[in-house]
Amino acid sequence: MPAKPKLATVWLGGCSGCHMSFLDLDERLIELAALADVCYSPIADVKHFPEGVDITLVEGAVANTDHLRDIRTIRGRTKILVAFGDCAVTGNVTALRNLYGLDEVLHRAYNELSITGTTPSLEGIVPRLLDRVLRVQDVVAVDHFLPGCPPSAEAIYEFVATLLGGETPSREGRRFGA
Amino acid sequence: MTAETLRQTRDAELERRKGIKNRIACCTVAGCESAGSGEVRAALEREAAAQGRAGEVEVRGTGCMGWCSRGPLVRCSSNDTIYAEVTPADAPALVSGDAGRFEGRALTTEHPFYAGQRRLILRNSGHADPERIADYIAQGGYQGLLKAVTAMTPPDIVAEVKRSRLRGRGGAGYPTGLKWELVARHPSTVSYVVCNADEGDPGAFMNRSVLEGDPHRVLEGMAIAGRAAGAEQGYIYARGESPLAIERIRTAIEQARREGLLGSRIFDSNFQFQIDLRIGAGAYVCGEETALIKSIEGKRGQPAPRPPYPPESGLWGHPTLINNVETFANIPAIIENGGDWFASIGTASSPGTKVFAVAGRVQRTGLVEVPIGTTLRTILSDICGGVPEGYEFKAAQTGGPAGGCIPAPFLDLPMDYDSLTRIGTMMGSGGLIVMDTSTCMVDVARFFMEFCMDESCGKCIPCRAGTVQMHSILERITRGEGSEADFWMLEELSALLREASLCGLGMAAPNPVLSTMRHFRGEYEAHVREHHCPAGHCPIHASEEVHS
Amino acid sequence: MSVRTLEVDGKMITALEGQTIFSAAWDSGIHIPRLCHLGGLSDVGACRLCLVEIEGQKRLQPSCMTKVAEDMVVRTNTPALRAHRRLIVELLLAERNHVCSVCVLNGACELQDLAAQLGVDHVRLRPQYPKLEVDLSHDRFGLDHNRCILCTRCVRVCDEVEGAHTWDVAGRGKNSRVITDLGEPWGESASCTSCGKCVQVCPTGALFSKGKTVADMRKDRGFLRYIVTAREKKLWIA
Amino acid sequence: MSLDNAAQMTDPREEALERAMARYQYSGDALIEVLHAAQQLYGYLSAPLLRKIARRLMLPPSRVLGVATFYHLFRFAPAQHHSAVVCLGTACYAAGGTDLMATLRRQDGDGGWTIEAGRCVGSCGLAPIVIYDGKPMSKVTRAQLEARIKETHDSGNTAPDAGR
Repeated sequence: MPAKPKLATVWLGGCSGCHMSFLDLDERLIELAALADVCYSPIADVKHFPEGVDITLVEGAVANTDHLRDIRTIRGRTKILVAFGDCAVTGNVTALRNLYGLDEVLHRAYNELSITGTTPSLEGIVPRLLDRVLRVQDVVAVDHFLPGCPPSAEAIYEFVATLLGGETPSREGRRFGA
Repeated sequence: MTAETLRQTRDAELERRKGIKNRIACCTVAGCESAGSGEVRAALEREAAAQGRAGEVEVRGTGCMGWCSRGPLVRCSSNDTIYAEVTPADAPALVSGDAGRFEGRALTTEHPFYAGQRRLILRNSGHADPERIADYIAQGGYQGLLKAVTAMTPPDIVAEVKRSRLRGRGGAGYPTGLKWELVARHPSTVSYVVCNADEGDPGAFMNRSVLEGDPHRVLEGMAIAGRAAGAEQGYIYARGESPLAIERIRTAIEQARREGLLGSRIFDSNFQFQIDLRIGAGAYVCGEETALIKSIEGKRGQPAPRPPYPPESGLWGHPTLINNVETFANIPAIIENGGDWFASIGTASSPGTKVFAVAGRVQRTGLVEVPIGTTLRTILSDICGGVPEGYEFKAAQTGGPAGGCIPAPFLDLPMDYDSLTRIGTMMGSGGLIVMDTSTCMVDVARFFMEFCMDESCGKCIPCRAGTVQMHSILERITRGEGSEADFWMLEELSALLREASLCGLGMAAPNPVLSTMRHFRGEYEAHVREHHCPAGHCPIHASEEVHS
Repeated sequence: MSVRTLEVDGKMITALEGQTIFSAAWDSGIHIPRLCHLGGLSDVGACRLCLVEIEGQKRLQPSCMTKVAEDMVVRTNTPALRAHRRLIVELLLAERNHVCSVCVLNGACELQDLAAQLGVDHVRLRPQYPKLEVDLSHDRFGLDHNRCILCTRCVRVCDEVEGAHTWDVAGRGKNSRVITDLGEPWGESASCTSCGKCVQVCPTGALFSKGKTVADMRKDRGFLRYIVTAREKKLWIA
Repeated sequence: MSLDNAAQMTDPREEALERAMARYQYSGDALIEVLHAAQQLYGYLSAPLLRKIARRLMLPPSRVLGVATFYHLFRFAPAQHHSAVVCLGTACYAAGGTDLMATLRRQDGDGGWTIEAGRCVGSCGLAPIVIYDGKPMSKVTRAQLEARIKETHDSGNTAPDAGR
């Protein structure tokens, strides 16, 4: 019996809602586990993104320098890369700051609305935010798109099962937002 | 006015001129005005008085004499010579007839710039004062209208225009006679004649020069159209950016009304025709006929889907005959000399002459009128003196933002509607801009796309949002940040704009991109693959890893 | 009234003389996509989504403004038309800030529906991220320019049905914006009757009722047919 | 007495605008002509002016603003002391118009300038062209333009007569 395909999920600049929806698969997670080997995920305790991954679901937009580095590594180690959820596909809420620019948003958050009144400098401690939030497709090639905020558990199951079956998921009927 | 008074006016003016030894005509059109022709004219007038020759020397304004880059131009009738780069200091010599000081600045009709041209539209330039109706009449003006009103029926006029095979000079080249016939045959009792003088292509000033230099020719053409189409009201829609042209049209309309050449009972007939001026306010899209109609009606100049076409439903829903300035300017001579005469000039499928506004990297720039079908090489090398020393020809751009470029291998292409369309550009209204090897063709495409983006009316999505996207892709490429995917995205957007836009502006907006991609694909690839601008124009910096 | 027979997507259908291709096709169950057209309002042919191929015609024609003719052969759903429609939807999504997840009309938006129906699962074009205003000055309604697609349904319903002509479009090209009166805040508009028709006909979440939260709003256009039919047939005149 | 004086002190421009509207029989079709007239009289189209035109021509205010903002020649704020229009038609663009534009923008440190890009002014043979305070400058070089700007600054930055 050939080895099961390797499935990974990653979480970049997003709210983790797509992963919550993924967990909503409930007992179907067991069915999925029968079809694929979940080799890397924020919900599994794995430190490094492995080589030779068949399918990776990427939640979230590319918002900081760590995301930028990680998505390139992930792309290099993945056969089929899926932009998973609206933040990965469109930028969504994560990219709302592109309307104002990074400085304006930080100033509003830390100088106007916080009690400290200053923007903290955490150089070297947390990754630097990019000037503009990018969609995954702006940085690396994306093979499939699964929009939704979040995509429903049903949509995720059908999409992943189709990919695992070696088929191309249909594009019609996918929906941004609800 | 009657046939008799028209003749009398003409004879009186010719008689008056007999006493004048030298008629000095100063170009008073935009190009020479910028170069100071106003001061020259004033100096000439002063000098004529000072030398006591006011009776024998007459100083007048006149229309564009063509070689705008050497303006101000002044023509002396005594020796049929045009003097270039005239300054007020030249006035005494011009008035006294001392040609000695004009070494290298005296141009006769034998000069290659003039010898190679055939001037029908511009024939009065240098000869008539655009502000005097008597000058126009003395040159044979309003004879076409006289004939159309007194000796022809409306169907005769339409037949004559059809026989001439004149094609609309606004760009697309639709047969003028067919358009006239549609309006003339329409059963509606109310119809309109509209002159599209909203020439807005950057680098095009043919129509404006005609209006500034010979406005009565256009009025006469319109009145003949009114007679043919059964219309009693005409409108000239002029660009608000051309104050001089507006002034000249106003004056000409006023004069024609006073002389009874506009108004009721023209030439003692039942034909009546009025012309009113409408002034645009800075919207290129108003050159599109349905948008122009909206603008005359006092609305946002947004195009409407065609059909219905204006000959069926135009101004206030009535049949409307719309032609551009140069088309109307061709009409008087066609009526006077016959359609067959006109059809014998130019090529079989595109008869007549075309005025080109030549600009850019050639020795002589300005207005050039040649028979249609003259090769680009003849215009650029023989008439315009070729590309200056030290520069190398790369391409000529025609048709403005709706057109494309003609690269060196096509220099022997005849300049007619169909040949230009075949190689992916168009005649347009006559802008002809010469580019040398230091011009980047990707940047040229970006420049025209920016123009279309700024001028898009915003009504239909493909044009409003598509020009923005195409412009941003082209900008990325000129910054050296383009990708291979940008090529097919440009092509896909081009197809959408061409096929799905509501009006001609959106449909034609991709043309400069498609044309430069067709003839200069290598330049695009160099920007994208090698981050290098072969013309050395685009400031491409060492590419960063992420461009956000 | 006489009847015309024509072929649409290989199917013979009948239509009344004077009917548009769009309406005849819908009557026969062929649903051509659209955003600017709305039954009961005049047509402008601006969104270009309802373009169709007509045999013998070089150019694509807006089906909402093209009348049926005898023996006309129309194709409404060719691969080329589908490609154009997808790209038009992508252009709209990239033009302004349509963030479906935080929209009152999430789940009932015509633009969102259309993207799903046409298979637009992502936008290949760069989002423009224009900085646009949200006008909350009106007591009962809000205007979010981020979600406006400039279909001008609000302009037309206000002019043609309500008769107030509060709305119009100002600026041009990419700078076009819907405005009320002289561009003052909606709440200060002297001509607005607060009838709310504009809100109901708006295809997206650009015009909305205040107090609605994300995915909370649903629009009802039933009133249009009711008013327009009554007017046409003079039903309410004694 | 003061009341009578106030009545006599009506703005002559109002009368002129009224005449312009009367010339077109207060027809809504003449909106663009009336806007031209109003701008010529007042220099720009203020909100009260637009409201008045709307009322007199019996047009909805939104329609009047919609038309006025569609066309680039209409202004909605007073013009600055000095104006420069850099032609960016094809010939002028190719001859370095953008560079002249950048030069002007750099010099406009203190504001006080209306700097605009113009479409073709029809003098392509003399490219590049700058209309400086209403007067055309032809075959302009950056150095010439800088000298001209310096001249303007040195002369005390007063409002010029030309172009008004």
